[in-house]
Amino acid sequence: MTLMTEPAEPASTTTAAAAPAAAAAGPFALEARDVSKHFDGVHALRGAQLAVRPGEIHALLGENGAGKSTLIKVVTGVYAPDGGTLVRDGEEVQFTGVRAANRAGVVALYQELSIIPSISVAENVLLGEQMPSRGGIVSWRSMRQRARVHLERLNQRIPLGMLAGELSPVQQTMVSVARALATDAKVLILDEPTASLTDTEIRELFVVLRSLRDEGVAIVYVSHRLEEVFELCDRLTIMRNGSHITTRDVSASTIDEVISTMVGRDPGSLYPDRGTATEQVTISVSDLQGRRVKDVSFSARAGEVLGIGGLAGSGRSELLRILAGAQKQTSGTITVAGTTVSMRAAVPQMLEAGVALVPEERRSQGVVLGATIRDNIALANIPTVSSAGVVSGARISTIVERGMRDLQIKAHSPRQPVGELSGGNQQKVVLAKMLARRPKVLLMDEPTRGIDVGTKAEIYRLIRQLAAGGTTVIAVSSELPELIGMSDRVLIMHEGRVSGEVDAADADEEVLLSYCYGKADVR
Amino acid sequence: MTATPTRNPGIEDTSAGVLAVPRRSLGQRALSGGTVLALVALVLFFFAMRPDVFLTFTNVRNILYQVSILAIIAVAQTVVMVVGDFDLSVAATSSLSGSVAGALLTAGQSVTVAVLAAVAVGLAIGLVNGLLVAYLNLSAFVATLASMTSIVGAAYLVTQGTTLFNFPAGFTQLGQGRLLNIPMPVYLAVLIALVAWAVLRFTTIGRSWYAIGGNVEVARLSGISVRRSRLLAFTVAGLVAGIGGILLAARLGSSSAVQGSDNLMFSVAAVFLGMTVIRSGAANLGGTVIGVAIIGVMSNGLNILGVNSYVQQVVTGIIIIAAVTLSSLKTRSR
Amino acid sequence: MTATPTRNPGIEDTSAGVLAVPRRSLGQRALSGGTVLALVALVLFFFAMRPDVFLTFTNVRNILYQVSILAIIAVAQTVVMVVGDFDLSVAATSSLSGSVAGALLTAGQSVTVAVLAAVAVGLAIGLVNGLLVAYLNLSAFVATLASMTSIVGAAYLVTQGTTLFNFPAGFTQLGQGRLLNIPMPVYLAVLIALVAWAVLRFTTIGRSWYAIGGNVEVARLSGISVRRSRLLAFTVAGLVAGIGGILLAARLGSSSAVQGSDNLMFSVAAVFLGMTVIRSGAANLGGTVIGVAIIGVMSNGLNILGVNSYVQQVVTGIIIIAAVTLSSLKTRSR
Amino acid sequence: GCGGSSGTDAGSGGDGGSGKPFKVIAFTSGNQTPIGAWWVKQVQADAKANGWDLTMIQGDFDFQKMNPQVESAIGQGADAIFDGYTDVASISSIVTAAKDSDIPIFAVDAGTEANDAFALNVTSNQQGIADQTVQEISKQLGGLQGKNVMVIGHDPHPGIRMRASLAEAELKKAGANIAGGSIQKVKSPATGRTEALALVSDYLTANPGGLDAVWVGWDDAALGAAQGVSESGSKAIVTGCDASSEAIAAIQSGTSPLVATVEQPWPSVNKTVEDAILAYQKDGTKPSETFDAVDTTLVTKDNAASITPSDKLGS
Ligand SMILES: Nc1ncnc2c1ncn2[C@@H]1O[C@H](COP(=O)(O)OP(=O)(O)OP(=O)(O)O)[C@@H](O)[C@H]1O
Ligand SMILES: Nc1ncnc2c1ncn2[C@@H]1O[C@H](COP(=O)(O)OP(=O)(O)OP(=O)(O)O)[C@@H](O)[C@H]1O
Ligand SMILES: O[C@@H]1[C@H](O)[C@H](O)CO[C@H]1O
Ligand SMILES: [Mg+2]
Ligand SMILES: [Mg+2]
Repeated sequence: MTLMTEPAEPASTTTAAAAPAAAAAGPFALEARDVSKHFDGVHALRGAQLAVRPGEIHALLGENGAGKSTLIKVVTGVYAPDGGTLVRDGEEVQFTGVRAANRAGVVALYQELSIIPSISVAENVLLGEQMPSRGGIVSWRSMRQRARVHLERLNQRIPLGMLAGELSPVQQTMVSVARALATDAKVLILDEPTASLTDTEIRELFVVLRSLRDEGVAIVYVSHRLEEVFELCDRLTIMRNGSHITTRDVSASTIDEVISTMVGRDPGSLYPDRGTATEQVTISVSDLQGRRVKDVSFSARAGEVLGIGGLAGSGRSELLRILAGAQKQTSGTITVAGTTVSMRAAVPQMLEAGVALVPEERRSQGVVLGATIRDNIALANIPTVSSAGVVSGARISTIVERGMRDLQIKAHSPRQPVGELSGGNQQKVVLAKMLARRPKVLLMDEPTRGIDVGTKAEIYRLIRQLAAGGTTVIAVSSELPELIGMSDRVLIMHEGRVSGEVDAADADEEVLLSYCYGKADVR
Repeated sequence: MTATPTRNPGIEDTSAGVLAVPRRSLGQRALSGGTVLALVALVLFFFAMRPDVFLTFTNVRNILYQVSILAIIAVAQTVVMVVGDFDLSVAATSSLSGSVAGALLTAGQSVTVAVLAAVAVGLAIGLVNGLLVAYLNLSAFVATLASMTSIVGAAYLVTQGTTLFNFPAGFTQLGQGRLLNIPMPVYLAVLIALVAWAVLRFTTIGRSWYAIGGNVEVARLSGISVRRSRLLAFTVAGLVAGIGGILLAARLGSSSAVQGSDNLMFSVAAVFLGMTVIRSGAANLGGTVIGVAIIGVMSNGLNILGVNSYVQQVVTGIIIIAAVTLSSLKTRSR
Repeated sequence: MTATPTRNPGIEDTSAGVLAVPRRSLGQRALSGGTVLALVALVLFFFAMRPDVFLTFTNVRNILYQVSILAIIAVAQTVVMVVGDFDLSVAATSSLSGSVAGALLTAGQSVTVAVLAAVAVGLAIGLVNGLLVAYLNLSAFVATLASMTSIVGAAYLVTQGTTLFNFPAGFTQLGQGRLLNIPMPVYLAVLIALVAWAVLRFTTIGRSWYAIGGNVEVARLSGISVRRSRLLAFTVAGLVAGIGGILLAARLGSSSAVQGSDNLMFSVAAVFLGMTVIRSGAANLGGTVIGVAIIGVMSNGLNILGVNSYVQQVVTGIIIIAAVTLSSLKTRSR
Repeated sequence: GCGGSSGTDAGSGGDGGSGKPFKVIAFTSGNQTPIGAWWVKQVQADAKANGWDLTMIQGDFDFQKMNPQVESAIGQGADAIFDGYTDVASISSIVTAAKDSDIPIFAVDAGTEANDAFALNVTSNQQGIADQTVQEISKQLGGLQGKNVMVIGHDPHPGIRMRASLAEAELKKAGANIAGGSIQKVKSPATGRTEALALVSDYLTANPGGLDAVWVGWDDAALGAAQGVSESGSKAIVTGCDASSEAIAAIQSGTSPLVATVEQPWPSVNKTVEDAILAYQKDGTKPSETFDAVDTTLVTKDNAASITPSDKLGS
């Protein structure tokens, strides 16, 4: 019963009869039935279902913490489920580990886990069983050849001998995508592959995914960017609170409907109304220079949300890091609330001056995963919860309680390790930590990366609330709709310089994009 | 350093990385006290074997006396390990401090001068280690391995390779005097451990140390002065190790270049044993104290049973493994 | 262990996180050979001081002979450190292997039996270490610290605390024989280093070790059998250390429980020195060889200059720090 | 009497009326050395024969662990303390505790000079050891004038330290040049053999033919030095001390540069000290001299066969 659309050979380029529509009727390449899994009191999965057919791209959707990543780990043998069955090509299977799953043709690209920094790009692409070898001896030559093929398929020209740790974040992600593609998987699962990619790379990825689909591969695709889902996927499954809610054709769904099913309520409008900024300048920057940042000048006012866009590597993150004191500027001046800060100011001084950063990489820069919510929030507030070098537990409790309440952080208790929270809640912890410092200027680098729509909307509302309270918010985003939707004004960077500035109210994506590519005003 | 392997020689993160948060059942929670259980088991065992001796006042005092200086060195090690580093030079530092005190006393200096100079030596070494690690970005392992080598050499020079002795009573009293029939080093060890515990728990610097140990980058972006804090951690470790060395010299009435050199291994073992006591797996003072107690009870108990010293050594290793395994069961996961 | 601090005692990652990829200028590239420069500088210095002696055939042979066994132990340490662990028991393992060989020879067994048994002992110890670390999830530091303790105890038992000697020529030739006027251990060290280099570079297991050392979690999720690979790394280390111990016994014509105990510290120092040689900062065989050479040249050179051995020890630490600092300059960033 | 802690005058050490056995606390830091191990066994056997209540404490050179144990035993009362091979410098705190409790310490090889810590300390005569070895070198080289001799010592061991400096002085006086200008120091007993080997090899490389003899303070290192000499093809001779079986075998072989070592008469020294303890047990008499350094025997090819090696003492 597993015969029908099984593709002929992994390497074959046959355009199998498997057009998306034709696939719609076939048997499943992989099925998870009634899976449950709990972690120490948290029921991550209860009655989760997933059934993917060969030759389809199947979106797996749900809010942060809905259980998508956990389900993926169960079907790839990382976790043993507490209950439920896995069926691969009609046969019940149990995977004892990732290897077993991979051997059965089930391969995943896991969320937020990408590369091994200390080894070469080529090896990263062909890690594990893919590594070309004979009798335990590795062939470096065929490794390079094959790695090149897989990267070129994604249109990536990355020197194969480079250490993966030396690549830009985008390139690192592309390398890990190439690794997933290199496996000849029959069932390929991608957990938020595009979270840190920009449009160009996303395009490349989609081309490859479509051609794999046409070869008969079953693809599971997890993303919080619903536009992508509607563009790419054939069917979708929505999960909520660890349970299966629905599975249907994408063509029979609308974005609004999907969102309300995911959230289980009407999310309302995604972006809140804009506010009115005051005339009072809180931060101004002139002729700032860094490694990549060149001659950047701008100022922002109290109550304003300033969006910063640009292509990957255009220097946006570096700009925020310099403003936050996390990286050295080589020249230029930064003035906060009328006072010029020292060139040597580091993070503590900038926090003192009223500038706080919510960094780009949540797990490595934002939170200490092993520490509790309480300890994480206390981190940035040590000076304000202590006197004469002694920390007051009571004062910590106050800010922690306030932060958890204001931001509606979902957790059993403030003593829960942050590593156990979903991505959205982790991000809220980072925010809570910084907001407790009552910054005049809040810098946010990709504030909604990997965060579901429901939580996204909450974060946009929060940004507005802060602005209404007189805070200046400077937010970097790689998603143009978000950039326009959340900001009052948008700066675009190109190769380290500010290449354009637009009022968000009448911005249009095309114009922003042309600035991103460094073109002068097209109008 | 970007391209640095993110794995961690020295601290296991075997099966559970970023993603695989271990499941914890009730049974497993109970086991998280595994190291404590190991201590209790050891005490019960030795008590059962020699009920007439093991838990007598004299013997307990004996154990305390025997581990008091190790406990002080282990406090130093704990501070550095909280920050996520190692200090391989703690024992050497204590020897050098003790040797400097001994040499000054032998040269006729006053007890005050000798003690102050020895404390200053510990402090200075800690400062140098801290500068190497925090400001020159050397790996703590290499830096303190190298400084250990130099320090031992310096201690040989100071003592001319001999054992110095014949110290004034004002000095030896620090190590041999008693209060309420309990030797001074015991009080001092308790005092130092309490102070360190309070510093780690209640002060801004203590919190900063834990934050850095949790994740340096997060700590730095949260406004913690990582360099200054690490420098301070090493400095404190040097200072405390120096004090330990003075007490050891006072306690033995002698000082030599290699005196107390096994305190290095035992201090690291104690901190590691202690790390298994708490959920987060971080170095912590309570745990260290338990670790020190395990080591002390084990060595005293085996002596009391009259176990051959070679066999003792074999057994010691096995007991350490058993204790850590017992408590690491809790974090095993697939 | 999830809650394990992600920082890395032992490997610095001070100021740069995921994003701050270090730029590398030409000048900095040159410096990334800082450790090599340090070696060259040492050689030039000693050559300048004693041009008549230092680079003569006899003296170079001398240096090679003196470091050959350390080099073998350092190979063992390198393998384990590639995987991101430590093995503190390498030197003890080599002593025990040497002692077992010595005891069997003394008991009249043939050279073959003695050598095979000693190799088996090394292998078995490596296997036990590997099981403790990979399957019982003990921290490599604690596990090998504990096993080191037990192993030394076992070596005392095997030798009964004495020095065993009077081995047949068939055995001592392994350590003292010469081929083309070069001592056997030199060839064996070169051979073992070459094999290890090839294994690390060209075999799937070698590449798995590097992947695991780079990031266990990614390695595991990529389908690498992390446990089996780590087990194998420790086993190989035990085996190689065992061979080193046999050669040391053959070279000295004697075996004792503590023989070669300084190989632990020096092997770790050599691997660390070697880690600074390459860009990724990972343990690597070429680097280790350079590290061993630095240690060998330093000690031979200082001996030749007739430097007092206490002063030598002080200087050794300083040179290690200087060498590592020199090459770590390249990765300094704020 | 049952020990100072009960306030009884220790002078009445005799076990006359009380009926309690004579209580002895014995300790050694060197139980991992062959001689230490022999001593432990010997004392245990003798104690049984003498009817002593013996507490034996062994310390592996770990004074931090050993000293409190000894002191706590002292606190519980004893009639005499017996120190085997543990230098007075390392046991200051024990000496203090013993003085406070008024219990005498009898010692084997616990310091090179007379001092008031011990009721009796018998050791070997370091001057004699230096004389015997230096004379043997002189004899074999046909005089010392202008000869190059390396002296290898180990400072932490007081015996070795003393005999090394005595030897150095004697060699100088006889007109020899001290190779390297002064005593070469081995740092760790564990690596003594390899350290001495490297010292000699490197010296001979830097100064080919630069050695006529190597004087080494103890056999383990002497064997390393001898290996260095033969590997360098030098004709130098080597002397050691301790009469270990390996050294004796080397001397007997006739092919090793090691030509002499020194036997220290530990069994008779131990007997002397035990006799003094017995005398004290009987009527409280303490030896009139608190220090004695006994003569040693030079071991060369001629008498090597008749010497009991120091590491085979009990067997
Ligand atoms: N190892 C773990 N230990 C404890 N709880 C966990 C663990 N992994 C996940 N959880 C919890 O299980 C639930 C499901 O998490 P999961 O990561 O599967 O969600 P997700 O749908 O992938 O969310 P996101 O969109 O944020 O990635 C969450 O409540 C999370 O906190
Ligand atoms: N190709 C590259 N080579 C080396 N380092 C890079 C590269 N691209 C980015 N980086 C480093 O990564 C960091 C982030 O770069 P930048 O600020 O330019 O990124 P961005 O514009 O925020 O884009 P994104 O974060 O999406 O990649 C900087 O510190 C920069 O030095
Ligand atoms: O002096 C002696 C001998 O040299 C031997 O090493 C045993 O113990 C020492 O005290
Ligand atoms: Mg997820
Ligand atoms: Mg960025």
